[in-house]
Amino acid sequence: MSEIKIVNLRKQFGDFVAVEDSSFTVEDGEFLALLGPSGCGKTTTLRMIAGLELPTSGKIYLDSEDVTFNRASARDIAFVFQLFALYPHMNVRRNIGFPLLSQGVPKAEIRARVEETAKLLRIDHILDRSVSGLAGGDRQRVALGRAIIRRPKCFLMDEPLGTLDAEFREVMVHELRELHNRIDATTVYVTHDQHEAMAMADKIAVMNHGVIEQFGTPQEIYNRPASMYVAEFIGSPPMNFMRFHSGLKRGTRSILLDAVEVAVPEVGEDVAPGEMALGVRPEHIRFSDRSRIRGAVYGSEYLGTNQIVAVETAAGIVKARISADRSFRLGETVGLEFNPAKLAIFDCASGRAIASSLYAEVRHG
Amino acid sequence: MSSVNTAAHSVVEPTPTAKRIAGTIVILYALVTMIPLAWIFLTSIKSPPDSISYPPKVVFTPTLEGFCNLFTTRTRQTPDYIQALPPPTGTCDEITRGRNMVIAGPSNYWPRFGNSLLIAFGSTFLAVSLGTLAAYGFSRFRVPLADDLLFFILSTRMMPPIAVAIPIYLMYRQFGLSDTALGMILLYTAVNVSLAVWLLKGFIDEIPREYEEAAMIDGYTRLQAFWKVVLPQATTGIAATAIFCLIFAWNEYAFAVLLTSGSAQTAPPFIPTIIGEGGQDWPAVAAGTTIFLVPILVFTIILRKQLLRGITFGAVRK
Amino acid sequence: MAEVVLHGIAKTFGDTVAVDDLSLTIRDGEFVVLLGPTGAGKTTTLRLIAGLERPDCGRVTIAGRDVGRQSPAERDVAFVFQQYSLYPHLSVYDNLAFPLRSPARRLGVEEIDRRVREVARMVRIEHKLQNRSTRLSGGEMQRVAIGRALVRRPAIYLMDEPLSSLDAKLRAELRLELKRIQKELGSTLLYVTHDQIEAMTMADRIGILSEGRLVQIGTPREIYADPANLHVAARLGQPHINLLPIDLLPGAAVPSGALTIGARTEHLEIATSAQGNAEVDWIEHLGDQNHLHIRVRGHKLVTLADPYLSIKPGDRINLTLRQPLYFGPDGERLR
Amino acid sequence: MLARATPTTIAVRVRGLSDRAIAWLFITPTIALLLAINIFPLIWAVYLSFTNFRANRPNAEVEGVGLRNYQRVLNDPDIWIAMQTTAHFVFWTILLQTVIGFALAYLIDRKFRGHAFWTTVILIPMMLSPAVVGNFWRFLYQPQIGLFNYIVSFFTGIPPSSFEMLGSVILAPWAIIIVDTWMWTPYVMLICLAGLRSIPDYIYEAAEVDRASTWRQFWSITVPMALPFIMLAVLFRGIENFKMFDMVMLLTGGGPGSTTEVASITLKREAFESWLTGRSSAFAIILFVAVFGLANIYVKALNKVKQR
Repeated sequence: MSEIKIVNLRKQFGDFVAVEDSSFTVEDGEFLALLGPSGCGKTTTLRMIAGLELPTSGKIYLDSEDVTFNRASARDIAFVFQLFALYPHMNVRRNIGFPLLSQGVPKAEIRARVEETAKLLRIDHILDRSVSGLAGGDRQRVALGRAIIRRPKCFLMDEPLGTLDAEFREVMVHELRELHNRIDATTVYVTHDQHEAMAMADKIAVMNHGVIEQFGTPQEIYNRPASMYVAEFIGSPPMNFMRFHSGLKRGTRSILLDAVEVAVPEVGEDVAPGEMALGVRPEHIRFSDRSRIRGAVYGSEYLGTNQIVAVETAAGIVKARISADRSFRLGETVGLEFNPAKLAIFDCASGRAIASSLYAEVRHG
Repeated sequence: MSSVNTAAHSVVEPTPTAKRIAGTIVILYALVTMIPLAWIFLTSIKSPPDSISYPPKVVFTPTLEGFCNLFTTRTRQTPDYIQALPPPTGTCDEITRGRNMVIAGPSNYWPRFGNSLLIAFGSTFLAVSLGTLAAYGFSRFRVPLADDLLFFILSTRMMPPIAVAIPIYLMYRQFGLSDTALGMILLYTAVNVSLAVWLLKGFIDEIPREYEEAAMIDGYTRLQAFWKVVLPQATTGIAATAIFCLIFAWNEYAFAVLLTSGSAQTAPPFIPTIIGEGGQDWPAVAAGTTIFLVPILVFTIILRKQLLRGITFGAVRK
Repeated sequence: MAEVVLHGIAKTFGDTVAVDDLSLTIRDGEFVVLLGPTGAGKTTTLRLIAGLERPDCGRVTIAGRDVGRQSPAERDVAFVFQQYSLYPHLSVYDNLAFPLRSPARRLGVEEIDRRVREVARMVRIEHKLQNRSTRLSGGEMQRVAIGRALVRRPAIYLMDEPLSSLDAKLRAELRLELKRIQKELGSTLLYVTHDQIEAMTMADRIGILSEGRLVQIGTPREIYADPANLHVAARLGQPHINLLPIDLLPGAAVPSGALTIGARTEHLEIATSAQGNAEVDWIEHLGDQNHLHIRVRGHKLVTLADPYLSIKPGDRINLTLRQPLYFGPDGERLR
Repeated sequence: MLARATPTTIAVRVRGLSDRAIAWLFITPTIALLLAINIFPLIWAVYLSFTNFRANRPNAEVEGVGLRNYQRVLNDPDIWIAMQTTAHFVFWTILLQTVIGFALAYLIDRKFRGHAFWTTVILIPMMLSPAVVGNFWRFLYQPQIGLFNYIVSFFTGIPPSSFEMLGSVILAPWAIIIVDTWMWTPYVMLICLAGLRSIPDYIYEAAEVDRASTWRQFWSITVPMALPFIMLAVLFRGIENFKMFDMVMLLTGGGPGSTTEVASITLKREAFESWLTGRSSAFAIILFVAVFGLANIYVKALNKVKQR
């Protein structure tokens, strides 16, 4: 097992810059999720780590060895493809055994290791079936089996759950994480689904237009988003932005939102006057009749355990996650109260988060 | 997704050296296979002596003699007689007189060529029209024994044409269809329609039923839905099928040689019968061949996408 | 708009029963969602109402008319398909105008134009009217598909998982919009889906389908809080309901004959206690919600973690039931 | 707001034809044509094969002869020789076309610059009329004046007039095989190309990650995955060449002697020169059953390969 380190990695296709000067390190045994919308460069980054794509510039180190221009076959990595990429003309056994066959491992050993791997993934009963008849989940497991049988230095996965249906995806998320806990392999996992990333990863790199916007643990990214883009990409419903126009002084502990004073974490820098946004997570909002931030109920989405209530305020529509016991009439006026310790402030022009006590120990990507 | 966009740049992409070597071999092969065709064209603008000289001539004075001989019938005359004629009226006249001959009248080439056009386009139109309707029927409705029927229809193409030709020859003689354009059109339509139904059924199967269902819910009848929704989406399939039918009908020889002899004869059986004095008149044959091949060449180049789709699609389905 | 009534309809394809003795009334102006897994008979039900399939038995009435013998065109319904909803050979405008140009309607050019533009505005696609329909993004395509249904005012809108091919963000956005448009127009709408969130958030009433049968119908709150059986209880709720043997946890008032206890987050009370009956396995930080994975004597439970409760993996806690759901051996709910 | 449509008036206007009526309307013309021009003659041919009918004597009395035509055909050594000639022809053409066709397809799939253009150029021979082209190849094969002999002599030094492609018992079959290969290799190439293109890039990427060498990738992935397509191409060429007529007719007419007389030419001689209509019908039926049977066995094997 090993460490992956990429330094100033860049990839250009013609005029299009797919990945721009990215650097990060995945420590030994760590599970990193590359998260972003389609076209953000996450798959290209992964393919460069795999050696399926060669970078325009930058360096890739696998266990301190420079592998930047090695072909995939010379890197000792395993890759799980979005469409599984099973060999359709081979049965399950031959699919899983193929990486060993390529390396000239003796037949008897291949057989033993295939069976061992299949047992681990609980697919030993379908070893002699054709892969074309398998259900999505089993195909997924075969692809995983083919990846882990060789005990490679690291696993790279490109949206491996993208084609499964929602219900099954849930099951596979847990299975994948459990597998990771068991074999402890360094893993880079590409996905556009924030839920998958949050549920599985030790670290998340949020990408946008070829740039890594933020790199950190799921909690860091969720609680202290480095930019409006990250704040909006993570969470469902995403973070609410309440716009206001103001400048900020270092040490300020409150802002004026539509003439109402709102307590915020202590601001850590001076900001020239401009368009700003107060970022509030839906679960950090409580309804309180005393509050002077008021709005009309615009709609509610009942979710059983809790509900999402959309409230139209002077600063825009705000969604709050509250317990399901209370019901609302449309148009009913309510007061909103925020948890002051959890609020973030963004500069609308750059999208950047303003330094504050909330961000005291955050690394920016 | 993004992996699809970037796959073209993948390391599994052949290296520039591999591409160069592959390109060189393929281009060499292509050039070699073009030699016979180039030779046909060159021969068509040679004089008869040039065409049979040894070693074969690549450099020569081009002449239209082959084309003249193709389009005309000529008679040999004494030089005195030719001297006495009024001045020649055209290039062909002049060339012919140079060989001590005079033009006696037009040859049968253009009528035969016209037959080919009429029969090929007529049968293609019919086969594609009937085929589209039947393919839709087979694709969308439960027709009893549909699979067996389709398979049987297609398997008749395994018969050698000569075997089918015997009873058709007798039948046509009975109904007065021998050596008529109508007879040939019907025959080629019947041969092509089986392939047309087969191909088009595949194309129409690919058009989801939801489109028609949506139209029917929106207030259209099934016929209107077929016309407004299915046909526009099937156009590439129909075009691909039409090219196939056309090529078959245009090139067909066996039925044509057995069932036509005069007024309805097409070009393929006619061209080999072009005879000059003392053996085959190769420039004339080459000229006739060139003119006959040109439409198909143009077709191939213009419609290569549909053609490729049709061939591979037909192959993969069967 | 109209009331649609299904009375005892059934449909079999060969050996498989797709819909089995289904009766359902969709009231005028109501948004009903049929929720069920693949193969539960949801799509078949829609197709039976649209007239794309004929029922083996039973009656369908739309606005009081028995439509049993009518063709799809005669029934005055609109259908939004899961896929293939737009004609690839037509522009967005022509796609929207297609239902209005049908020979059944014969509207004037201006009238068509007026309605197309009105609907385009409603589904926010007016800037792409001249585009080829194949040049749209997934979300835009589905908007146009919905627009094509809205462009006429049928007795009922039938929608077959129209949002399932979209990504999560778009789905959430269109969910709200669809609900808003439906309320604005006061339309009758029957929507089928396998996504519980869609059902819970949009429906006036949810019908739970299982193997062709309507298991329960009611408002989202009724279905969630008061499920008729195990199947219904398991279909709703995030995280999934925990199914436990009756003697696992204290706090139950078990009715006789009960075999299984169904415990959702709100049925579980957690107290930190070193001598507690349960152990925290791990905490799944999903940001907005944190899933608490708990182990009790070999049984695994998942519940939502209270963000203010300070516990970490390995801690012992005391778990008590609070008015959970009880189910008998046949899966029926016992009260 | 939107106007409300009036359902009751719609009902009358949109009834139209029933599905059943449309099914009949659409399918019947095709079936009728096929019955008249494909099926009916076939049945007639079966009937004729049991008679002594001769088409050049339509007024002579027709007598049933039972299975005698079939016996005669199967006992006729000439016909067996024709079958053997056909088999040789089919075997060698398919072998050459498959090897060259697959190699070309593999090279074209390297996607060098201009590959689409050169693919189209290579395809041209298969679009042309076999009869017209065959006729012209006769010119190329002329021993004294033909281009073929000249080129052979240019590269080998063998005197051009010392061999006759069409006139020699040994060379004539090869003359035909060369022309057929020239014409139909593109077809095999095209289907192989479809096969190669059906293998997605990510399969090769997976093999690359699985550390398979290029050589192993070729034999473990490229060949097996393209095999169903190769087999299809072989099937089609097999059927077509089994019934080959036009090109052979115009190149050699079956000669010299009967060295290139394939089954179709024998059939034509029996039916339209000797006018033994009954007997040639029997021969035709035997040919058909043979092709049909062989093709069916082959398709079974093909399906097995596909399902692997």
